[in-house]
Amino acid sequence: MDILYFAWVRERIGVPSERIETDAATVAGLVEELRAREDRYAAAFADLGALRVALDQELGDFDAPLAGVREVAFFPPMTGG
Amino acid sequence: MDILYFAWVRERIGVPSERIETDAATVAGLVEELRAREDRYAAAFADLGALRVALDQELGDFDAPLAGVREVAFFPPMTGG
Amino acid sequence: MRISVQDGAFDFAAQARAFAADAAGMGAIVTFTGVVRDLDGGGLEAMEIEHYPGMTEKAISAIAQEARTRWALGDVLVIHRHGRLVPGEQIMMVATAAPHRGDAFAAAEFLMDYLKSRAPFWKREITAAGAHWVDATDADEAALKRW
Amino acid sequence: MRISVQDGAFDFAAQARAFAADAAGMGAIVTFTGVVRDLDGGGLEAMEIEHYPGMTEKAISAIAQEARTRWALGDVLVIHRHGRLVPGEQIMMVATAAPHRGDAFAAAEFLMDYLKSRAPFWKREITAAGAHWVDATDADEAALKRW
Repeated sequence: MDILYFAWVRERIGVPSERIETDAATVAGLVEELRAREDRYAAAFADLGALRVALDQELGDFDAPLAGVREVAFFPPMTGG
Repeated sequence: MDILYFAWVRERIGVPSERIETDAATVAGLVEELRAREDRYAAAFADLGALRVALDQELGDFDAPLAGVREVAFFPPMTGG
Repeated sequence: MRISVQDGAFDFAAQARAFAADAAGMGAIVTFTGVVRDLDGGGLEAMEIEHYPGMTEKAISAIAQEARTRWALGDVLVIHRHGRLVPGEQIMMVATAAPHRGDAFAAAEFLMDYLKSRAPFWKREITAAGAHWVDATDADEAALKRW
Repeated sequence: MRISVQDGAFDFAAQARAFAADAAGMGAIVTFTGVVRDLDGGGLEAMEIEHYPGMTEKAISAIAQEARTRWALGDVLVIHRHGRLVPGEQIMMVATAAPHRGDAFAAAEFLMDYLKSRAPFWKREITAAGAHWVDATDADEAALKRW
């Protein structure tokens, strides 16, 4: 699964994307796995209320299932326009 | 006093403007005088609800006083934009 | 603030370009352009726009000044044509510049709503069947209530 | 409908001209242009805009399609830049064409509100003191509630 990070999430984790193997059933499960990896992940995912997630380039929720998903992106609330 | 007519008011009365002498105290009094003149005025002023009035180029009411006013204009509701 | 009441055509894009170039420090620019539209069933040969010279400029200035007191605006532009126009021709435009988008949008809509019902213009539709004064609509009058 | 996500500058007036020229039969054309504005206290050297290639175009297309289902629109244009911009540069524009002005205005405001909070762009302000990610505001999120 490809994991993408944008804005300050990318900066905290230190890479724009990475490919990982996961058995997590939901986004929240994936976040738990990532948090357990290293401090930089724990720091990036410290406050899920400050984060948004997209599954295969569609906005989703943290309780969304990961079955069949190829790309998950984490980022702060968007500031376009 | 200069009286101006626009749009279908002008068409019904047949002139775009005219100068008249009047002792009318209010716009409504002036309208009464005009109505009494000829049928074309009576036709133009048949329904005051369908008319608007401007006094010296400012929108006003039919009960507005005419003291000091130099120019009165009658026209239907505006359709700009 | 610039207001022009004119019988000649204007170049909407050139006006918008000049307006934006002058709007230093503004974060938001909104333009509205009104175009003569054919009747729903077709057959519009021309739209004739009568106006009240002298009062027209005053009324538009008053509307624009009112907009400037209600919203934080950098600049306002209003151009309105009169005379004979054919379908596809641009009748009028407004442009607003503001630090923030909400003000620019609100002021542009306010200007449009007031120009529709409070600036002394009268439209007449010319078709093969004759000429017809456009009636003011209840919707246009009601639009003023929100401000 | 045209959507462009690009790093290069665009010519707002030329885009507006072409959009209006293609909007046959429409009575109302609204444009919005967003410009990089200096900080209130000054000192903004640049605004850097990061985006999510692939998702950005999809998200904007979905927003524009939604606008087309809600209002009677003739056409929609959205241009949004990413990369490094300096104060005074145009970040983005939307244009809407509709038979009637209410639809053109509402759709343009809807597009702006959604682009602000639902298209994957992130702004970073660069000053002499360093770089700072722009926070999303409660006001921008609240603006979505009205639609």
